[in-house]
Amino acid sequence: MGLVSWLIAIPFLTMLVILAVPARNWRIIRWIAAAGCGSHLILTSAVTYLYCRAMTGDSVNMQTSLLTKLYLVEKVPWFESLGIQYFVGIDGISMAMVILTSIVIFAGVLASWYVDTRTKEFFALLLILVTGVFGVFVSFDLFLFLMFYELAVLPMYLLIGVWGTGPKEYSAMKLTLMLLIGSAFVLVGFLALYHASGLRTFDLQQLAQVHFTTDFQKWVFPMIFVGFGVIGALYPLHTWSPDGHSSAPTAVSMLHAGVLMKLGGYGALRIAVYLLPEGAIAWGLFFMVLATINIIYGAFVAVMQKDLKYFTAYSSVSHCGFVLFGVATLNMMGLKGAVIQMFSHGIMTALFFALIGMVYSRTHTRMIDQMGGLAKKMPWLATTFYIAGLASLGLPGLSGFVAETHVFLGGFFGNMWANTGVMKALAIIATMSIVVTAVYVLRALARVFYGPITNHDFEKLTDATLPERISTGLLAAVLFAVGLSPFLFVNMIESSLLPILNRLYQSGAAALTH
Amino acid sequence: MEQLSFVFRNAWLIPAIPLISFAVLGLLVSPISKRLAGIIGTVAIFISAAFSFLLAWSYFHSPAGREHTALITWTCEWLRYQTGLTVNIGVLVDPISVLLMIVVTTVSALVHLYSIGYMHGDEGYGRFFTYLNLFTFSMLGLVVAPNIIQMYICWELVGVSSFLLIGFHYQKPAAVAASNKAFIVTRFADSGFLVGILILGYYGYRLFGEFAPAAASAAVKNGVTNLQPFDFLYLNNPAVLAKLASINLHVFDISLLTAAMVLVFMGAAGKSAMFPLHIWLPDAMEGPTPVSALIHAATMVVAGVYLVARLFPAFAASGTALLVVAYVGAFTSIFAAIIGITQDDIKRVLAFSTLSQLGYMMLALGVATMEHPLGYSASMFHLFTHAFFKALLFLAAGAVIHAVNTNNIWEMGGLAKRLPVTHGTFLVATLAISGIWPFAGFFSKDEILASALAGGHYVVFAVALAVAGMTALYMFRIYFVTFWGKSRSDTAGHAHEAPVVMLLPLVVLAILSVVAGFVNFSNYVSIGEHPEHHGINPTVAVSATIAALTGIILAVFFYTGQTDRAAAMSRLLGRIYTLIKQKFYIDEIYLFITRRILFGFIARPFAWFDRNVVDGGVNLSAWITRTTGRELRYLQTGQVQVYSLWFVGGMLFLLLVLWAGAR
Amino acid sequence: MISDAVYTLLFYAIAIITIVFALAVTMSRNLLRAAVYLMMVLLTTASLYIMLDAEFLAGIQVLVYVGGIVVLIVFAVMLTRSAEMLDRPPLRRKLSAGLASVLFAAATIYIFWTSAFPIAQNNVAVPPNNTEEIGLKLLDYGSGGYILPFEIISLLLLATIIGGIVIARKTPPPEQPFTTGGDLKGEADFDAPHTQRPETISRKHI
Amino acid sequence: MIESLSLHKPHIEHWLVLSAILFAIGLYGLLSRRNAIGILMSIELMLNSAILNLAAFNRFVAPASVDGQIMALFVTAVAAAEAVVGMAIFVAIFRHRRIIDVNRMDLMKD
Repeated sequence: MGLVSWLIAIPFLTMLVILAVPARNWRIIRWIAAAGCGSHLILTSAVTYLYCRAMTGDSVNMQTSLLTKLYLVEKVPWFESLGIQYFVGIDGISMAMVILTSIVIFAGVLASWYVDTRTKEFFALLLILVTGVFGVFVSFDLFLFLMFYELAVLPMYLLIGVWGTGPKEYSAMKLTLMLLIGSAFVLVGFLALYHASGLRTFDLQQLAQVHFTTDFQKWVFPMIFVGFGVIGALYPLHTWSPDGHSSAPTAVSMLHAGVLMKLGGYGALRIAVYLLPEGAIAWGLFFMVLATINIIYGAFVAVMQKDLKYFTAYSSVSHCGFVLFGVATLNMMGLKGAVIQMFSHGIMTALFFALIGMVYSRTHTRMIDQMGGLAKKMPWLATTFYIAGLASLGLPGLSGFVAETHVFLGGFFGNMWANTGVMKALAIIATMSIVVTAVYVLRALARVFYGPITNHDFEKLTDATLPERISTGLLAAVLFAVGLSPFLFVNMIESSLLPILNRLYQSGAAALTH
Repeated sequence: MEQLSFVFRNAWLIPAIPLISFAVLGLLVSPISKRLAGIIGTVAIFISAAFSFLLAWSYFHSPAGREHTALITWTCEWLRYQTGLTVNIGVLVDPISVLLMIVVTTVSALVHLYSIGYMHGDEGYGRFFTYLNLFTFSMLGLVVAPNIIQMYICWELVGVSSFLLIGFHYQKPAAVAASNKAFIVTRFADSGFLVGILILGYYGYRLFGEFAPAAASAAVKNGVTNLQPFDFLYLNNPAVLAKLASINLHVFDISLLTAAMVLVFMGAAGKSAMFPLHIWLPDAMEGPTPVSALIHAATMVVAGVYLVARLFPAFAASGTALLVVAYVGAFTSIFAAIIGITQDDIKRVLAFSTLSQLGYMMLALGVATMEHPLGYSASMFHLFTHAFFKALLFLAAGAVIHAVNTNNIWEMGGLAKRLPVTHGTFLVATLAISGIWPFAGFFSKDEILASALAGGHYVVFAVALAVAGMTALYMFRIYFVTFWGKSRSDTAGHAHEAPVVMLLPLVVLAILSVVAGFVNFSNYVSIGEHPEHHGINPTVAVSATIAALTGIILAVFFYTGQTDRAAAMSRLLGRIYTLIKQKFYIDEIYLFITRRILFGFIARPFAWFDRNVVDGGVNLSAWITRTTGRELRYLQTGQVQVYSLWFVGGMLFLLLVLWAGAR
Repeated sequence: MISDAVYTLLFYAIAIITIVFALAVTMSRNLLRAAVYLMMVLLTTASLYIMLDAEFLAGIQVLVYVGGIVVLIVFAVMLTRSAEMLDRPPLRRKLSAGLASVLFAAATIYIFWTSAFPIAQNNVAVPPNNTEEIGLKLLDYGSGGYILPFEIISLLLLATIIGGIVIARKTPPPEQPFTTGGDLKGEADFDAPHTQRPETISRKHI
Repeated sequence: MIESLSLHKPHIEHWLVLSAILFAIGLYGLLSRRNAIGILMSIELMLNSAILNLAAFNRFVAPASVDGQIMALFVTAVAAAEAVVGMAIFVAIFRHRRIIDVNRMDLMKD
């Protein structure tokens, strides 16, 4: 069993260990979960190191390659008659996403330190979910991909339905149904690819060598893109997200907004754009318009929100728009920006939800109007909240800025297929969102943390405990790390984006001559 | 290129020292010992200041300094957007960056020193110094930026430090509101700046292949081996600018360069609080007074002026953009001066005075050209002198506020005897800002007026002259009301002089306010190939002095002795007085636009639409499914026999199908 | 020849009797009578088996069906007092059921009548040791043996016996009709999420 | 007459038609009876017709083997098992709810 399989296996094994522990020992269970995720973090660091060491030598060879260079590959036939195989590996995009997930789940476990209702089941489901997420990010077989994808979506229903707040059953049902409808689209698209390729294989790398006909690409691309768009909160399929996030328990919101929503962007980039470049070229501008609507619309709706979680959820809708926008630009900067934004938003929004959970557990309200002056009582939480907020409004020095400038530049630079004037206009419109973001973030945070303490009950509140500090401190540190030294991160993903672009240019050039 | 000396090679230390100090204070010291935090922070800035003086001395005595050429003394790759579009952070040393480094570190060091006394006993003492260090770092990073992206990054960072410091007393709702307002307004301006950067970056990148070889060979003497499209050295290249200016945008019939530069100026106007983006600066006075002195008078607000100066060749290449700069500057300067006469809060008067002086600097830049760069030098000169006397005014005002615990000048009075040092230094600064010989303001103002006249901008000249008079009027108004006459409140009657640690910076700044004017400035700071040397022009000097004296005499007439001439005057003006006093209701207009139009007509309908239409659509589909299911479930009678009947029927139907198929 | 004629006559006679009794089974209003008619059907069918040279089967039919199942049915009728309640199905149901069964019969008969079955040519040669053969085959574990299904059937019957006893034994009074007897006390805390705040986080650190 | 009778000795079709008629009658009972025990009896009828089918096929298609009869035995056993469990269930239901009418046994509908 190779390192990449261990990436998937560790959360799963941790879950098995948790299942073996009696439910009354819930304090031990959370330690097991933390230990499992901590060791995963260490393994991820090791894999990152191995990847970076191997990649630096190879990146030159990638300039014209159509296939992404995979490392630590494991390939075992599974259902040979159907061409399904267990095919996992790591490339730059996967690496970034695995790092993100590993960090978020570790922070998420620490942020759920005080879950004392059915702790065993909670952590077990959380770890199943994260097993699925890791599986998605490292699998290069479409069937395996979809299997892990479903594995990641389904525990969400229970996690929200059992441990959630508010109209949790409604939200859980809505979320699950919408995501499953999305994955149904994806499944149909995958089967179409399987069928049309004529290779009887789900192997992504083999499919990437197939040239699908233009008409085929034109109808399959939107299907897969929309399917992934549902989980990536593509307008107008985003409405599961505010309800789902606001009902979900803290760690689930963190994972969901932080990682699961990234599956959408990841799938759209890795599968839809990569395999169906002509479809992407044909539909690029359309999805770019939708993404721009996402950005602006999400920001404006967030202005009016009164509940902190709804507020963050709509801000997520806006920020996920940047991911889709970046993907739709179909150029190096845009794609890179999309990946960085996935990472950055993942960390940032996980931090947001962690903090909201911590504040809620103290104040027992999430209504912005009912809070005030909390910075006095909880300086740590206020500081980290402001760090997340500033990252969200794209402050340089934090990761959001790097991602957003990439995306803006990507949109502004345009590509050779779509009307660059329109793309520039969309990029400028998207740029305007940084103002609206500043308005809603600062207004809400000032209302919650600044000013005099409005409620006498708040006088007794305390600041973050040690696990909470580790959790939020880790996430905030990552925001700074990416924001201050983006070169480390950007170089890691750049070479893996080249095959996608090469394939685009290859078939795009053909499309132009038509 | 000759080997750079030690000082140049290590110029990066100037911004780095405050950064390190910030990190150390924020993470380690501040939670442990507040007292130590203040000392470390202050010492760090003093070291940085000493280093910048050393750098200035070395630079102006080097061949590069004598020729006003820029040197990139240190650089490293920070972010590669794509091949050929890389951001290299670095340290740019040229006359204006050296000048700004001196101003920033000096004022910052003195303000740090002052804050040790001023903030004594405040519970956020350690936090305050942490933020001040962050600000100093960001401002220095902005000053030394060799490319527009680093400029933008530090631009935002000074914005956020300003935000943190305005809202320093975060339990005061007014401070919180002011900090949000400051950040959001400048953010709005920055979005324009960012779009401007996008335009410049994009077209710069497109043209890079064409112009890079020439520009790169020109840049080698500046110490740049890897020129990038975002670098100022490239963006200010005349050939590139000529090309950009020749592309028509086809939208407002302006050139691409004009559009880009106007957008960049929007950012500059936001930071430098030009009309109509000035509204945040008066409110920013809610921050602690040292902050007002450092950020909102001497350094951060001049970042906009600095940006225009930094991209001056680009502005000059697009004449339209430069005219916009000139007229916005001129308008702001008179607009703010008019409001300044009516305000009662001592810090707000100083804020409007800052606005007015910033407008002065902008208009000076606007009237300069590459061929006649006198305005450029004048603007930088005024920036230099203004930093000292305005910081002094704020710090002195801070000492007064410290003593009497109020900002309202009508609750002061008679403080001259009680606060002799403060009074003396305040008077020096007031004379300096009013432009009385031999104080620093006289020289820089004189140069600005002369450049406006020489450039043929007579309207601008007239405005500037009027503003000079008004400056004297409102400054002497607060001077007389605060320090002369009788005490108008108990606290004013029992005021005590501030501690030495606060007075020392006042005295140093007062000395600087006197001597700064005698620097032969345009020798050091100029642009273009024909630096203009300016002697005192008798016409300009005399008219400016007459204007200033008129202002002082009016102030004496209205505000000395126990007269109610001022009140009578305001009654005489009636509505107009109210209009000015309410700052022309600009804030209310903004509130109307944001609350009513943006929130009411965009955000609220969007939110409604999302909950009811988009989400409603989802719920509708769910409802349809559920209803269909509920209706169909009557097929499920729960009776096995009915099911078997269906079963048999189905089987028969299948048989029929098979039979029909077989035939 | 004469035996063939008798055979034919017997077949039709028994067939008609069987059909009549079968109709009586389904149409009789009194269930007790229906049970008796059912017994008659089973007996006549047993005689049909004999005509098919399946004597052992006929014997089993009489023993198991008539001796076992019919008796069971009679008990059930009595236990549920079904005999006292006349079974009068509504006309609509009778019509639809009749239509369905007539159509079914028509379809089946049509198929049977039009199909060509692979009839063995020497259809008279039935081995005389039929019963012995059955016994051997049932217990044969070689190829073509039925030992495994036989054992499975015996297991099924065992399960049936136990199931029958469990279901029909005396149950607690209707106040707690469906208690399974499982004890949930060990998990009692799991079953009270509604008594606490949903996102429960202990408050000791607050 | 005797000759014609002997010539029309029932063939496999006749046996199958008889079993089909019996099956259809059982089906009618299954669909129309309201009493659960009545339904069970109808099912017995249908099973019986199935056994008849098996026996007939055994006799005409493969007279040398006894496989059809063995199948019939198994069906008998299953029928017996089914009858036992069915009766037990109906008796239990009757004890609980005092009903034997299948029209009223519809708790699972809701």
